[in-house]
Amino acid sequence: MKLHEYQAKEVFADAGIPVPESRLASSVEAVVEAVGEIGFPAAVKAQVHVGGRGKAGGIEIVTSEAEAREAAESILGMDLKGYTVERVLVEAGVDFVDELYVGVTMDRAAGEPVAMISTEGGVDIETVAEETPEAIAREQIDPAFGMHPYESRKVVYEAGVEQQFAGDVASILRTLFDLYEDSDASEIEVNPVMITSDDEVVAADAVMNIDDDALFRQPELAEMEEESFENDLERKASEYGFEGANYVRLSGDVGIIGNGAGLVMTTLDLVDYYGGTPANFLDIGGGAKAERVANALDMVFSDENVDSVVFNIFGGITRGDEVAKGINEALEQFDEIPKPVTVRLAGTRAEEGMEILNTDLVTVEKTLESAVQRAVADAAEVNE
Amino acid sequence: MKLHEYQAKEVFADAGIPVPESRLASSVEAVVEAVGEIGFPAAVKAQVHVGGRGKAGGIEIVTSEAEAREAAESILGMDLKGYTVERVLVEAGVDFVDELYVGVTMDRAAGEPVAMISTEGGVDIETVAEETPEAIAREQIDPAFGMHPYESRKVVYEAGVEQQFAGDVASILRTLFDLYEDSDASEIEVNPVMITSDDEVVAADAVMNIDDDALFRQPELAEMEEESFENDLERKASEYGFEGANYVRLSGDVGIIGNGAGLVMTTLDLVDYYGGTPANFLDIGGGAKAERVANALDMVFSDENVDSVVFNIFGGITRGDEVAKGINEALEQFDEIPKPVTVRLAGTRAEEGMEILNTDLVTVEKTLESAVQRAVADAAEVNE
Amino acid sequence: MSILVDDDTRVVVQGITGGEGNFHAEQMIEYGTNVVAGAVPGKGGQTTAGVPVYDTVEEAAIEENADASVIFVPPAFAGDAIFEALDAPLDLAVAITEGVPTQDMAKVNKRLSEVDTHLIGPNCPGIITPGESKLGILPGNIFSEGNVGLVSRSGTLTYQVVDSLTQRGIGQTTAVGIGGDPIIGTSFVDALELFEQDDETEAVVMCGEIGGEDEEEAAKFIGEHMDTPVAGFIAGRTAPPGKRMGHAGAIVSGSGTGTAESKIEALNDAGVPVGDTPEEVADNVESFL
Amino acid sequence: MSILVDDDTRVVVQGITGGEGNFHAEQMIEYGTNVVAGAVPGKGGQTTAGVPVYDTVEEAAIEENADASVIFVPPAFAGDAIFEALDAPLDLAVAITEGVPTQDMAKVNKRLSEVDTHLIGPNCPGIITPGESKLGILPGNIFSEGNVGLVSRSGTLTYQVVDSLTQRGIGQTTAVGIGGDPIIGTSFVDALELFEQDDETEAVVMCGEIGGEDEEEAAKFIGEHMDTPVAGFIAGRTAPPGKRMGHAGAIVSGSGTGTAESKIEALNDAGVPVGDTPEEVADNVESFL
Repeated sequence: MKLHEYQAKEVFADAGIPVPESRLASSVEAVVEAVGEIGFPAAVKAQVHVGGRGKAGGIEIVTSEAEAREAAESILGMDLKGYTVERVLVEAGVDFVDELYVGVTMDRAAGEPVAMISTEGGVDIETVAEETPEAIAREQIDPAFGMHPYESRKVVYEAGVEQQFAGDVASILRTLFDLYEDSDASEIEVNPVMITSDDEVVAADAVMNIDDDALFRQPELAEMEEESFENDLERKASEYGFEGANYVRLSGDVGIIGNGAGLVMTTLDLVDYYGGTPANFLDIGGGAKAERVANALDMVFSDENVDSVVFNIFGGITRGDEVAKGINEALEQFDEIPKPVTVRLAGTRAEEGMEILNTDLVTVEKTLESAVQRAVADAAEVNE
Repeated sequence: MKLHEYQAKEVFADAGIPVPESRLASSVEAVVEAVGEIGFPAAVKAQVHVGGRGKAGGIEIVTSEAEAREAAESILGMDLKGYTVERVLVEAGVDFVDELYVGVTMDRAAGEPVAMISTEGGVDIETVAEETPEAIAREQIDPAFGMHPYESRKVVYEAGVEQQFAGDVASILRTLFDLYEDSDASEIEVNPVMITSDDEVVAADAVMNIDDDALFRQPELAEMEEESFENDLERKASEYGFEGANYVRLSGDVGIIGNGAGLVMTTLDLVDYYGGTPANFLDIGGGAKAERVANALDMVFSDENVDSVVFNIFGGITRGDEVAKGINEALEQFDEIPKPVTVRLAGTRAEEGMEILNTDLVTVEKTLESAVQRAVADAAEVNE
Repeated sequence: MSILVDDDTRVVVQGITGGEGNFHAEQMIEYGTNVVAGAVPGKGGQTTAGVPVYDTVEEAAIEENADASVIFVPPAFAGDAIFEALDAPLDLAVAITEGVPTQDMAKVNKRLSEVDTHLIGPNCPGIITPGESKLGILPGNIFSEGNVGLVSRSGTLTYQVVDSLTQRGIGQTTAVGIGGDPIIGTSFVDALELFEQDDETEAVVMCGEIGGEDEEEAAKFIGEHMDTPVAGFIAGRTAPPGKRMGHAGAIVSGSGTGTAESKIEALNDAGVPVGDTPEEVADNVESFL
Repeated sequence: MSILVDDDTRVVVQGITGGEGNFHAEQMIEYGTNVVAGAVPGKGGQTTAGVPVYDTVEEAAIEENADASVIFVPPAFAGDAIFEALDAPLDLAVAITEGVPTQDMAKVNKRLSEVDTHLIGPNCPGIITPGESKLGILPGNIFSEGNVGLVSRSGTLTYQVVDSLTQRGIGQTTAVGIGGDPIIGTSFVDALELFEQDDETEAVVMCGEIGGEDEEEAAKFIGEHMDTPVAGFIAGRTAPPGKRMGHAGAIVSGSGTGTAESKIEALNDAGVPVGDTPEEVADNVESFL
């Protein structure tokens, strides 16, 4: 789960990390009111989960009420890489002399968190990581002990942070690391941490992603999830319990449903291999019952981009007859099937499932390859 | 630093451990009022740092107001193994069917905390430890990870706690362990944890000792220290900064001051070896200046049991001339020296120190052995 | 021969009194797995699926000589259950549970460096030595005895490939699902090393997916240390960066690490053919034998 | 010969810009110790006591080839300073600081099991190889070169004994104060083992005190593994149970473990004479030579 910048900054401020004064606004009038309270210069920043907001026109610096109104009108409601901007953060402008990158994430290969600081802040850190990896100081942290103070100092000095600010930056890093652990974050980064012209150290942006698998023990953060949904499909996926990225919307037109992440990914890859474009990833998981299968179909039908649907089930604990029942139930509600559905069942009770399936409503294929080919062809037909 | 039972129970209750209802009282009327609120039966428990309070008459169970008054009159002001009882805890009586011992302490040899449970609760656990060590289930806890839930269950089951109460007892143990870590305790024990007749699990007594060296980061517990002093000498030692057991009062008549714990202990041992009895242990530490030396003398003079004083200084960072100056300053305040003082200086600037010392006020000895013998003889003379 | 589990493996099922634990304990026993005990706090003394239940794993290990466990415990308690298995100590722990918080696994990972226990998973289907023993939720009927080892980050994808092999008459020595989480116990390299040492394993199938660098490390290991031929597959070629695909570990980072291209290239460089479809993988294995 | 430190030991002083750190850095240099750097966060680039100061111990280790540190850091930060020395990594860390919270030391103790660094202390006077190198606060002038090793939990008691030895013309190979805290790095056994291996050490003095079981373990080690004769001393014979005597570690528990009697008996059983007074200890050493 990704927190919005304004949510992450609330968390940071509560933990004692200095952040600029700010207001959340979802209307032009609210933006104007906010700059009235905060003063100028101020930044108007789109609150959507999109990287590179600035370059895409999602952030504007304003120095007057007229500019603020103009910026609000242009940003609120704009489409930013496919997401509609519904909220902006209005924030006091910071007069900075230097920018740092400070972050904590999980080093998968080591199985340990890693703390990072770079004096190349304010730019895309992934570009820095690729082009000048030596510009990022890294320190792996033993998860049993947590971050020792000396480790925070080590990474600060290794990054080459000026001595005058080393203590403040180390302190921010330690607080971020504690937040990382206490909030079950998968990633926290502040890019940039700004050194202001009056020698303050301020977190000017905030990224905080929470481990979906740990939300059960993070009730306060879980409450923020509702506000973090970007559209109705994401909200519906959560309601249906396809959370934890079991539903991922993509940009193609072949809807895909299967059981098991690897098999569903493989189905996506085969759609591509046979010339189609996947509209989504939807993993119904192991042992799904009829209702979950019906919900999955509703989920995919709700995506207006979808032109055909392929079901790919290899039953282990999932039973083919249950899946078939769910498909029938879901489709029998319609007077006319909204999009053509192809089904491939294998493994546990696949034979029984194929007998149950109403072949007036779906096409049954015996192999994975033929099922995908059929769904790709169906979608192509719609687009002709 | 030892917390009183009532202090420890406050801490336990705040952490969610069930304790009986109670009131602290320092007068007979307050005890009567307390039993009026709490009801009968109730326990009236002396709040002094003495083991085996019950056997010594420091705890009484009362079933009427008259008995409460009687108990209060007998316990308040009583002398319990050398300590005057100034406060009692009035506590709701618990109708129990079983008693357990639950504790956490540091296993020095392993350098790890150890959690312990025994179904032989309610009696002196050290007797159990000596006579039937197998009756205590022990589990060492890795201090980097803290206590895993399974570890609390393991020790509960190994101790043979009935399955019905295993969950509650394990939960108390985990809370105690977290308190142990969060409070920088050196020891926490509840003896007994009572299983009540209505199947509740209650902490009926509470021992909590805090690492003196960690009090600087335990401000709330440090505040409790004032109330934990048992007499004026302990209070004075704390004011003079002889904390951390650098001043320990004993029962003899030869006052002992030195630098370094091992050397002071050795001086005590030599007093004993030469037929005297040590009145105290007082370590002025390394590098003491004149004022600290003077304070140490005042400290020892304040003990009415002391009949003579021996100073034993082996200077490393401590300078003999500084010590001599402090001794002179302290003694020059008196018209008459209250108790005879013998001084032995060795090591750094010992020669200079011996020249500075006012031999009208003190006796100077060249060796440790002769100094101790002299002080023992001085004390013996007073007692003749 | 086989790796990690065989006829002699004595299994305790952690969480045996839960719905999933109970069901799969029975399935394992039916398959022939030597399930000797269950372990569930507070349920000691009961009998479930025909085996005695103990309050702690340690008791099960002592009383029933269990040397391996399969963990069916809800995510909130799974980390603790793994620690308990490591501490018992057992030789092998197989964590089926999906959704274990990553930071719990980071702590488990640290402890793994201090003990000798093999951990498989979490979020995995388990391990099976066909005809001998199955620890986990794999459908036993699709497997057959033979000479191909199989290691995979995915459950149903494994079934898909195994089904193809079995239908072609190609059996398996051992198949192990190592799990789809970012931090797991047994890695590809660990499993490949065991297969390389196993005399009966004549070829290995390795099914990777996007995310992390485990496949790249495996490729390096294969190139430098393996004589046994390996056929590869990588799922997630079409996944866009920054989107997690079901598995918590299946995500291409924004900086482009963990892509299917990188993994396929590394495997190809190590002489491993990577099939475009599961059928092609089976074709490649067939060509090795 | 000597143990742990000699002419070649390259020392970084952690906390060199503080009052104590600065004073003793100068004292050590005056004694001839090869002090090569200081380490104090935020003071990198300065020069103190004639040596360069670095912000981190790691930098001092890399830039000046330091392989040992002496830690003069206030108690609240001493645990962290020790971790920093272990992680640098150095071969030896000597923690002088008194009053380090015990639970900080429990964590340090865990880390010590994972690294190769020797830790001496905390709450100790340090270590000295007379005529070569001194790491800590011991008064160098009372020591002399010779063939007796000395290990002690107490500082000034060590001086008392050393002074007696030196006055009798008996010099020392190395003297090490292991510290008076409940949890310390180098134990009696560790130090005795090193002295046993040292060719020049012909006799060892061991000054123990009440509390813990380290002396009993040392007695066992001496009885089983040492040819070099050992003369013992135990302070705290008159300390009543339950009262801590200055040193955080010097306490006889209520159950009677850690008493002077138990320690003296164990040492006597191992053939170690235990003196009643420091002079008797010197007598015993003299009788060995």
